[in-house]
Amino acid sequence: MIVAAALAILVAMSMAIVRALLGPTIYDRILAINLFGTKTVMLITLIAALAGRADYLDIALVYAMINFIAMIAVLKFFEYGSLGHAGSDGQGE
Amino acid sequence: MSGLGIWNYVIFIFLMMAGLYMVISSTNLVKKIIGLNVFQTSVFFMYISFGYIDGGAGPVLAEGVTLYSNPLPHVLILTAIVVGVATTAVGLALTIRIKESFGSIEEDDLHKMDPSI
Amino acid sequence: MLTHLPVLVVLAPLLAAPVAALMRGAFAPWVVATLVSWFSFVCSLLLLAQVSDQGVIVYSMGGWEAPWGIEYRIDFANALLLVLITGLASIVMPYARLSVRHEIGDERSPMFYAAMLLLVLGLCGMTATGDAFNIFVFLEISSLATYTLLAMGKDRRALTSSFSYLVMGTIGGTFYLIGVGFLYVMTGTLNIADLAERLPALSDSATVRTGFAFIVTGICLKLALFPLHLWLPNAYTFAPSAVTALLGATATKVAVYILVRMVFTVFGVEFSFVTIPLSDVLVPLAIVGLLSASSVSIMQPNVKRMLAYSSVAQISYIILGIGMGTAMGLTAALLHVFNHGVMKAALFMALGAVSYRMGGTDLKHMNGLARTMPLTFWAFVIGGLSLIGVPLTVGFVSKWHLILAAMELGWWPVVVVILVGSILAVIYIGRVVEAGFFKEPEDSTRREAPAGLLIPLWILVIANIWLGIDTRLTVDIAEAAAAQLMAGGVVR
Amino acid sequence: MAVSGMLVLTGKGNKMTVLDILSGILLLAGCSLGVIGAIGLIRFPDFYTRMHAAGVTDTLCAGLFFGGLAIQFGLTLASAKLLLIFLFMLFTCPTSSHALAKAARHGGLEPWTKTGSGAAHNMSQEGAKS
Amino acid sequence: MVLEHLIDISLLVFLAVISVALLRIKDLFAAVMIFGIYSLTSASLFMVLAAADVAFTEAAVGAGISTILMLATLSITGREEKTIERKFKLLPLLIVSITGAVLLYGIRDLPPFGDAGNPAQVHVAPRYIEQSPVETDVPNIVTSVLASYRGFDTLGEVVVIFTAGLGVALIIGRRRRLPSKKEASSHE
Amino acid sequence: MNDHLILRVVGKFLIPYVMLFGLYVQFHGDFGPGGGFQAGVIFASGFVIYTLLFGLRSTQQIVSEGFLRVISASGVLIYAGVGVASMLMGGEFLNYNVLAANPIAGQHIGIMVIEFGVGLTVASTMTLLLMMFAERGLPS
Repeated sequence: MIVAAALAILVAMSMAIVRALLGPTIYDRILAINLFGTKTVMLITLIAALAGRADYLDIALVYAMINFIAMIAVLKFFEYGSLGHAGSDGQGE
Repeated sequence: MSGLGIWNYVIFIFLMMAGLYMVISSTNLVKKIIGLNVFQTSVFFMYISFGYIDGGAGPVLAEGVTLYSNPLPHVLILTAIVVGVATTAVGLALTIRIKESFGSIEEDDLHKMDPSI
Repeated sequence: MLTHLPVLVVLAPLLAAPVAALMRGAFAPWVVATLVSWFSFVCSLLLLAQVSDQGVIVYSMGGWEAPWGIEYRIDFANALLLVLITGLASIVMPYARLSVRHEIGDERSPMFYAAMLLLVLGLCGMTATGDAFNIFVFLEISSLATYTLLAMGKDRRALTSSFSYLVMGTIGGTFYLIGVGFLYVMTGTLNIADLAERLPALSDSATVRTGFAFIVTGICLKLALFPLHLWLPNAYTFAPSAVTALLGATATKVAVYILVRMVFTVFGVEFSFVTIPLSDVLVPLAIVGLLSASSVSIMQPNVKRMLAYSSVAQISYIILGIGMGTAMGLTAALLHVFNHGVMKAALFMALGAVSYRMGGTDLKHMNGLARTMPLTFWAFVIGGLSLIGVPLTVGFVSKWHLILAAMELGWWPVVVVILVGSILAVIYIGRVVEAGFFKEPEDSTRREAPAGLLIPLWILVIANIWLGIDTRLTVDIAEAAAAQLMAGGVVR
Repeated sequence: MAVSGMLVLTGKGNKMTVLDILSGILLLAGCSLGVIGAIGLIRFPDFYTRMHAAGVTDTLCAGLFFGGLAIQFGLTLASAKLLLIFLFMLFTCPTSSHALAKAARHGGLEPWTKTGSGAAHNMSQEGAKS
Repeated sequence: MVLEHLIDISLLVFLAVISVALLRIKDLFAAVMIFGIYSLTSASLFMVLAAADVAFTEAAVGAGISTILMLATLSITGREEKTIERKFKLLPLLIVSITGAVLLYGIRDLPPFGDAGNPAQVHVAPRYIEQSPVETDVPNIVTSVLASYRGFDTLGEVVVIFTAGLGVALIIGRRRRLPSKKEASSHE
Repeated sequence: MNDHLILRVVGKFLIPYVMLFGLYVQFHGDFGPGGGFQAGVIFASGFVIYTLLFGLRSTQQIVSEGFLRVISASGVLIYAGVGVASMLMGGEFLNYNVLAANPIAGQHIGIMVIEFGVGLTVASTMTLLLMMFAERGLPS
């Protein structure tokens, strides 16, 4: 059962990589990376369960967090061309 | 098992060489820095593999576990990761300044502007 | 307090750097930097005295004994290097004040001095430590500080030179890391003395040999051995004068020291020169490097660049001494490490003074310097004579020992090469001297460099002559260091 | 990796309880959702349809999966942490999917239609950059 | 144990594929994102190799901070790598092949992967594992080695970070932009 | 990111928890994976999210660069200060055993304080790095 779960996650990860490499638009890549991130979180929890260590779940949480931040950063970069920009309201500029 | 171990190391070397090739052959400065990161990360893998013990738990003491993997490489690599990100930050800062003062981050263009670079 | 001397050398700049970075204006951080480098210098001198009294000093960080914790292990070789680094730092820091104000500006001065202190800290830490991985950490501290300082040059090419040094330096550091990893996996230890004990039994292992190859290559990237020197000329040329003086005199020397430590102490003479024919690699590279770099430096229109190429040549002399693999050769190499540091710092400082007044260091700026800036120019001339190896200067002492070492081995062609190198040095220094004495300056009013630059400069010039006449101090220490290193350096 | 891993998970347990079966079902359901989403990511014709496949399955897949694991861990700190991770993903995954879709729409990426499929394929990186 | 090897090998293959893709890709923005995937995958690999702390750091630093800094850089320098005619570069390939060959020679005599009897596992490390609870009373051995046994390395690490901050502040810190810079950047 | 209202709301909601998690990692580093370095990075990512969502200027109103520089330097000084303190109390540099009457207690104090120093430096430097990079990217 656990083997099947691990296999499924790995297959999903490899498909996400294929999509990230193929593109064609940049949004596809971002989407693939997002999916890859969530699958990584699942893989880490799986490893934690295999090792029987609750500590490792902290790491999964970090992954989820980093995934979210990277996502925002990519979007921000993509829409505004700079990371420090406040947005269209021009607040604080 | 040993065959699998060698397979591990062979891939690490492949990654290392891919990173090194990226550093040496790319003309784009950002790409060079990505290459450096790939190169360094593969060295980190190598270190961690040196400390890996089959069936050994992560080096956090727990009830009923007797076999732990070697904590020393982990400590070294923690330091090395920090060094890596520090180098990356300085390299990227330099890249920004190069773009601002030369208008390009392609080594070919820079070389054309000034053959001594 | 005296038992803490090894760590105090490193600790003083470590505590001072953050403090200096937070200060305002240019004066306060300068005072801090100067005082701290003087303090470190005093500590290193005391340390040298202690080493000659008591032999090897071992200091365990955190109280954890050697293979488990990190230890500082001071013998003659690193004590000598520490004196060189901190001594030059304590001369360059006072000198830096005017040139930094001129080239960097007050606004960025605090951080600039902090970076200088971090550079000194990294170099001292690398030198003093007895742990192979700790070397890597401090190597990276000094490298990061160097990248920053190099980028501070006014010319925009300073940025690209800094970037290419960053790439090369990181590759070098990572190579070193790979090598240390291979040693670690074979021995299970990172401590240099412990490694030295355990490695001889493993000399057949392909992994240890590969580790050796990677460590040597990585360090050679850092010390700019001939085919790997491409980062150096630009880096030195475009950096601010104070930085060039400190870097040119110390950074590559520390890399040489690490090479010596690895080759002689960790791997041992037996492994490095018999099992692995290190001489067959180093000596030809050194000879080619010496001749080519000297020839290239003759053609340089910029004097700073000329001296940078000459640095590559001088490093080749040092590598030549190491490549001989004998006690005499090693003595000569260590002597030249020290002496070249002293003379190159003087030369770069003189150039800094020229650039301060004339606005550049091209050959045309040197025209008529004997009349317009006589004190600076004479300092340059004496430094140049030292570089050539004229008797009564430090340069002569080390070259003489190098020639003696070559003759001991019966390597007559090498003696000829050394002499040819000196003749080439006569030519490139001669161009500058000719310009200074015989060319007409554009404006022949006398405008000597300010005392703030001249006094440190002349202190170094006098050291050049004094150490050239009274050779007991340096030669004795270098011989003792070489003897320790040849014996494997493991003195428990 | 620790040898003291969870016996049931590795299939070495001697008895299967109801909870084990339940957790197995949850795990398998979660994983099959994940694979379905990934297949959709590969096979669907354009960005929006792929996003439909991936974004919709993602959270539920993670939820089921974590639920399965949490049953294995029992009522411990680990299950609480799993719940936290799940909550975090429950908030972030749909948010980022939404933001991404919105960004794509603003970026001028046209949805694929059966007739105008060419438009989606012309949507190369240069076009998306604007 | 088979499962771990399966995960291990799959992650390694992912890494190899990603590194090749990184070499070939021209769009720097995509390259940075794929580098993010690379970091995440490598962090998972660290997890499989039982190095939780390293995985933690690699995820936070490699995938988080590095990626964001690279994106910030790209927002200034532009995201397209110039498409130059692909010259066949002999020298880099030669250097890389030689280095790789030396490394392949070097791994011949490596002690067996994952064996508890390796020199690295029997010499210094056992003291940390056995004595750390007695000497420092910290359950996480990595922390006790990091902070106490090799605390000096960690001090160096903190100084490295400080140096990086200082360096970046010196290089791109806030100050008045000189007009000459703009002139220089305008002639292209 | 004004037009991404949902992102803003969710992000703002998450920031305190991210920082709380950073603190957890900081003080839980003795018992599980984590420690000053990781905690610093996570704590800094709180500021990263804020900067990304609300712009650099808003972040600068919360923490100024000068303040971050002070924190960054003080982290190094705290770490080195522990070493100096142990030297003054008769041990070697960074020998925590002498910091308290009992070596174990000394080790606890030492590790706690230096991890705190690491956390301070890393969190402030990472935030500072992002702010400096973002500053350059803003149209001047």
